[in-house]
Amino acid sequence: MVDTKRLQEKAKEVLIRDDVRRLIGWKRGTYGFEAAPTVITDASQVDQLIFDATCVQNPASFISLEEKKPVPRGAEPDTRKIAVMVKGCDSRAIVQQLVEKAYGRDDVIVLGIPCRGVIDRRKAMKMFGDVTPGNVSLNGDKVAVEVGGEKKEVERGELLMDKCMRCRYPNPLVSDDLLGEEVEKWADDEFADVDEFEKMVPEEKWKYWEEQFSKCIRCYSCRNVCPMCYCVECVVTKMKPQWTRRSTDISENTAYHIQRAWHLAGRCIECNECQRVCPVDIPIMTLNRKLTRDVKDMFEYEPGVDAEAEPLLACYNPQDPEEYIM
Amino acid sequence: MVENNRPKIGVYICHCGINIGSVVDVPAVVEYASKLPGVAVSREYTYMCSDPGQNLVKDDITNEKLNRVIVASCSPRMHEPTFRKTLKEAGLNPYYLEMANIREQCSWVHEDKAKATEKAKKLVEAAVAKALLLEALEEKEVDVIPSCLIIGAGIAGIQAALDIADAGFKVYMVEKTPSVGGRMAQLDKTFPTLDCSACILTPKMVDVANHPNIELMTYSQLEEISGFVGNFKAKIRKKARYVDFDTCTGCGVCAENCRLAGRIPSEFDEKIGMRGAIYLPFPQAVPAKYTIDPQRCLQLTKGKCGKEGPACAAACGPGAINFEQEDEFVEIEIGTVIVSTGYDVFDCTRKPEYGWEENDNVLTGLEFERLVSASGPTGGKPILGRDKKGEGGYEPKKVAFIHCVGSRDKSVGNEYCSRVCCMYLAKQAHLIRDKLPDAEITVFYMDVRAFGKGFEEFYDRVRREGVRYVRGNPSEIYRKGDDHTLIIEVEDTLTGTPMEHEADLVVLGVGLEPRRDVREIIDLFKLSQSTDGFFLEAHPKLRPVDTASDGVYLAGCCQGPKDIPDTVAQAKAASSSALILMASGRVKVEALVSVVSPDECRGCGFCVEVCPFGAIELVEENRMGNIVQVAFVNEALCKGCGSCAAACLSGAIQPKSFKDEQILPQIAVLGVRP
Amino acid sequence: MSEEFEPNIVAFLCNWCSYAGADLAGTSRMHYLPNVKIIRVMCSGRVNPLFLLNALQQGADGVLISGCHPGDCHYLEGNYYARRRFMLMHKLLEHVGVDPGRVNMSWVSASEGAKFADVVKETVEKAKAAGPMDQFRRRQLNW
Amino acid sequence: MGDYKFAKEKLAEVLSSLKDYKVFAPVAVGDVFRFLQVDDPAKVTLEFANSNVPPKELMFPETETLFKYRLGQTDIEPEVPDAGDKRLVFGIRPCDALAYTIVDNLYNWDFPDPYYQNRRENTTLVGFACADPCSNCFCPSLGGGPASEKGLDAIMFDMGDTMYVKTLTDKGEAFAKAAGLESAGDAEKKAAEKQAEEALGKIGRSIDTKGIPEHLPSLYDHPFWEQFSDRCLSCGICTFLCPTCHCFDIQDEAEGFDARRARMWDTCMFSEYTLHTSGHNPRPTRKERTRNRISHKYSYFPEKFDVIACVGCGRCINYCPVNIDILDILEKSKQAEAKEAKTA
Repeated sequence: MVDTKRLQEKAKEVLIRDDVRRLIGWKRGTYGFEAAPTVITDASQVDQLIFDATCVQNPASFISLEEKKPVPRGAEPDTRKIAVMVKGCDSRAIVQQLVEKAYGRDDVIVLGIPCRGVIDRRKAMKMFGDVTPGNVSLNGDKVAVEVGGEKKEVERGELLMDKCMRCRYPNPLVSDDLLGEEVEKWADDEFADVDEFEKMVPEEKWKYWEEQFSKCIRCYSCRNVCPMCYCVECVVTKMKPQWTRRSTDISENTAYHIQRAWHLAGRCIECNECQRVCPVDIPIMTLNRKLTRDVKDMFEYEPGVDAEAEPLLACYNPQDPEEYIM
Repeated sequence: MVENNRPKIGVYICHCGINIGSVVDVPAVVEYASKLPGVAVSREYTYMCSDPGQNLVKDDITNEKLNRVIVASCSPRMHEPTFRKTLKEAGLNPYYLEMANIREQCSWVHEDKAKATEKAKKLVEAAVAKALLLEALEEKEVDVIPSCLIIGAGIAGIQAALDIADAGFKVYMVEKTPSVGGRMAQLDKTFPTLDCSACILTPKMVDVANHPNIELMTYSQLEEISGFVGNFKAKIRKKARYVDFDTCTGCGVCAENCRLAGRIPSEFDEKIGMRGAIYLPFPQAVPAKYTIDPQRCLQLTKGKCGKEGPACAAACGPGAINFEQEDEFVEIEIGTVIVSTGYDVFDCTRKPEYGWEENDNVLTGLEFERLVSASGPTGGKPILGRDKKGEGGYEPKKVAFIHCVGSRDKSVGNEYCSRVCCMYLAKQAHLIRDKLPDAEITVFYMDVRAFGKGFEEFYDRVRREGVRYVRGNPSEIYRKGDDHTLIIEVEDTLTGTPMEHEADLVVLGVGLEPRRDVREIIDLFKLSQSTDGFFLEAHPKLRPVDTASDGVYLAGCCQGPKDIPDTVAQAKAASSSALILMASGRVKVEALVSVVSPDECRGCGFCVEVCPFGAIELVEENRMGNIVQVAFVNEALCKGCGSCAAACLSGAIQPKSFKDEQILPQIAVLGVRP
Repeated sequence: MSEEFEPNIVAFLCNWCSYAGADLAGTSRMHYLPNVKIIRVMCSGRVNPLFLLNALQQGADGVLISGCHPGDCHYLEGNYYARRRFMLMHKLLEHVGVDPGRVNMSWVSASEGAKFADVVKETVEKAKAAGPMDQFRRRQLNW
Repeated sequence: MGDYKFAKEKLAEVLSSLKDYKVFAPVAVGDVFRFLQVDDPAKVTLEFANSNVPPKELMFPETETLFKYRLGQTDIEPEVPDAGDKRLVFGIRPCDALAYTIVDNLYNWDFPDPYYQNRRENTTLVGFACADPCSNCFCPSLGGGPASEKGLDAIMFDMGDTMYVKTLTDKGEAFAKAAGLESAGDAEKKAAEKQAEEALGKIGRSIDTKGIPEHLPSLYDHPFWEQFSDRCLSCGICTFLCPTCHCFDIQDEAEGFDARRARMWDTCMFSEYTLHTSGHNPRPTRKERTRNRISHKYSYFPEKFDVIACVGCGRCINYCPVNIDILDILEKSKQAEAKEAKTA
């Protein structure tokens, strides 16, 4: 795991540089099983930084969330770098953002963190109840959690995010500094969940999604947390033309979710944030993973692994599959 | 943006005589349209495209102050330009027109009148929905570079070149082979007039070479072409001849001395005649400059020719031969292009049952032309089976001609009729009769199509000359015994009697096919092909020499089988089309181009990657003091395909007249189930 | 339903090949079903796959994109992009339970009037088999 | 008023006996609870901490048609729904009932909003006291409590096998009659009071709201907001799931040429919320928006209506994906203010 001291020293080192504007990392949450992402601008704040299995959020999401404030006439825009701490999965977001020219490689300082998995709040609360744990640590296939003073050890799979149990990139794919020993990849992604889902006939699939989409309150958290969603104006909320209506019903909600998934085709880097943040537990990744799998099978393409790659839907291969085309 | 004045739409439903009216209940559609929002006028008329029809629109624009017009009639591909003009003449921006296709895509394809009418209503409603959001567009013009590139120097290319050059415009003529002339130069006589092909062609060949306005590039190939109508850029590869073009006098001593003289099958003679590694394709070749075949020349392939080095070089007085010569590249700018790349004859190996490959007395029509041509290997004498030295051989006694070889034949994938075989076989039968008065001549045919001027008369004459026409389509041709007698298995379909017909010369009436290398041109120009594989014209009736790419025209057999007069006529049509552009000197460029809304652009560059024309680039934009990258469209290069819009995630780039906000309302109308 | 269900199909045709092909079907008087309503776009590459979603949402029982054959795009590459996008949207819609028979694409050249008629036939048949599309149709009545 | 009870296993019966009411009760989809109109009483559950989506949507729907029209039409009649229906919300938590009383101020302020008012007046609220408050509940700090009766017509207590029902108004009585509840005795009453006390003791978090409304405005330009806003996603969770947030947007939606005007939930956390047509946005960044959310609840609203627009249900804390914790903000605001005071 990562030594907090080293992490904080590194952060200080970066923040005192005068070409760095801010640093995005994690700090202890006010309650429960999740840390809080934090944006700090001053070396004096580094002691709040942590990294452990509660650091589930993807800091790369916050790079583009920062508004470009209007620059007063005469003044120079602040072009200083942003430093960002990333786990393996998070780092794919950086790679893909580079592919899509969200910013230049020199605009960010990437502090990579080899990761052994992070906790799924929902699983944890089912297991331990509505509590705030003490120390949380990962050793081998076990996770040790302190709850109400006593230390409990559970199988990794019972507590970690599903994404971690099929993680192919525990080590950052891009980083200027690696804060810790690279860890060994322990899993692979066979997309068994997608295959399983596809066993259903259309009617069953729709029945499933109808129930899920009806819950949606269109808070757009899934969109806003997505590190790949940073359009100036999102088509979903656009008024001219109005692709999707703001009103909530099964039709608009479905349209919204399909649009969201579509816009991530060949772009989703599977950080799972969209699904994590959903206040009404819509299994959003089920859509993304379907596309991820098909993109891989049909076009041998994987987003967020090669900063030099062409965007999937902005290139083609004359031999692309076309089995459904008359 | 739509002007402040609220949309006032005029809807005009065309009966098109009975073409629409007999199926679609036009009054009902008019009634329906009149109730749609924004519709101020809703009328019907027998022929909207007629003057009175157009005047109807013009008057309403003036009197009713219409600011949108919808014509529901035939395909916009047919009359959109017509009605755009109408609007313009009435002082309304032509892009305030929207058409509903209720003929080709409604009345002509649906039988159920009620349903057709319902559909027509919906199509009109969709047009209204879109019209509400139409925008005025500006038509821009660009200068046309007053020069033309002609690809292929057969009779079509030659004729087009001469016409354009005579009109005083520059022509760049690119020919793949060492000489101009093409297929016509290979022919002996032409039907039905029996003029000597060479005699009428060679003067034109010479003119092309000498014309001050024509820059002739033989043994050359088009490598790249870019740009747009009026402003193309082309890159041409002048292949090395290994003979200095200016020094060579064309005397021919080199060829006589070539160690491989008479050892290499001559393409011009359809490989029944021979040439050397350094050669002139044929005596009248233009330019009369020798060329070394780099695939065969010993010096070029083996790096060594005999002990004392290349004999040709030694023999060449002026010392024109240069083995170090390399391909040259020429870049030119032209305003128009004429494609006249011609055809190939059917490849008989695809019909093995006719034994063309194994029997040297089974010839294709074109081989026969060389055989009987005075400039051919036998000096025009119909002698077969000569040895290498050209000694011996025999005159055929029984000659058979077979129609429709590789034409009208699904089994080889050619359903079409090649249009020339009937007549050239008749001509060839006549030539044999001429040269061998006692020969027994039989023609096996499916039908005889003698449709052209003087054709039927000629066909008649040939039959009267004692040429026997048997209606039947041979199933097999094979050699009997070891002499050169051939057996033709065929059924006389008129009498129903099967027969084994004997012959010692069989001529296959091979059809015309797209050139084997047609892909090269297609990839360069993005021309489309019709089902027969020949180039597709912009409209089968009304734009027979235009292509889908503005400023690029077709001439000759590359567009479909033709005889010489038709080819020449089409060449003249193509040249005048090109001349219209060059003479006017200006051309409208696409008004339907893409526009970027910089405030919505996130600068991801997807559109840049997608654009096939390199029309989009990322440029710096000052967004409230922050410098950001946004897409920018070069309107001269943009063709308005809209691929960028589908690639853009935020809808920041949109093709005019096909914007999301203009298409979605159409979907909204048409999507709702009636 | 008392009478037989007549599906409503929205088709997006590229101007140069498929729309011309549809016109040819007309000029050659090849009869096909009136269920298909055509929206003309300049290139199949213009068709934002979200148009398909939108059409289904509006209540179309089937959708069709048609463009030039691969390699013949009037704009060189548009149909290649269209193909990629379509293949993925097809999969995505299938995943939420939209009957795959509703979502169609075809290559129809300017000379393939007959093929266009066949494509229409097939598209309508598939949509018929799938039945009325009301999974996530916009329902005015609910207003 | 009266004391009643019913056996938990009879829940379905009780609900189905409420024939002349439109009944809304908590229904679970997976782990997500929401108040839905009861079509099948068997689906109703009382095994929930609180609903993910607050029952405010029963008075103030996510989307509501104001009127319909056809393009160009001029004579338009607004339609006011649910007029006259008798509605009953079964199992609403005290915090959410309290929230109604707060939002009422807004919808009756300059003129009564008929869409909202109709529903409020026709609705009977049968509350459900919390025996096990969540870790982020702080209702007592805002005048509520696990067994608060404010705004309720009746309140139920979970007594294991039976539910003890205490009616508080005539509406509540009417419900008890309609449901045919048997009357309860002192034993249940006492037990309930005991449970309420214990529940109160279990409340883990709190805030002293004293002085906050007056002091927040002084922090208008204070940088401390940024330590929260810098990680805000600008999503609608905290506000949509807030029982007192009541902002709406009004949009026209066209279907071909037919259209409707509808109002739908909106939130000051969206950047479009204050975006002007000109492109100017008076709340350009998440800082201003975060400040607005807190200030509106704890300063602007009380300034106008003399009550804080927060009931301490804890939803905004529970569901915020980036741990923006309103109690944390309020505490920090106090320190921030103190600092200001010193420097000043």
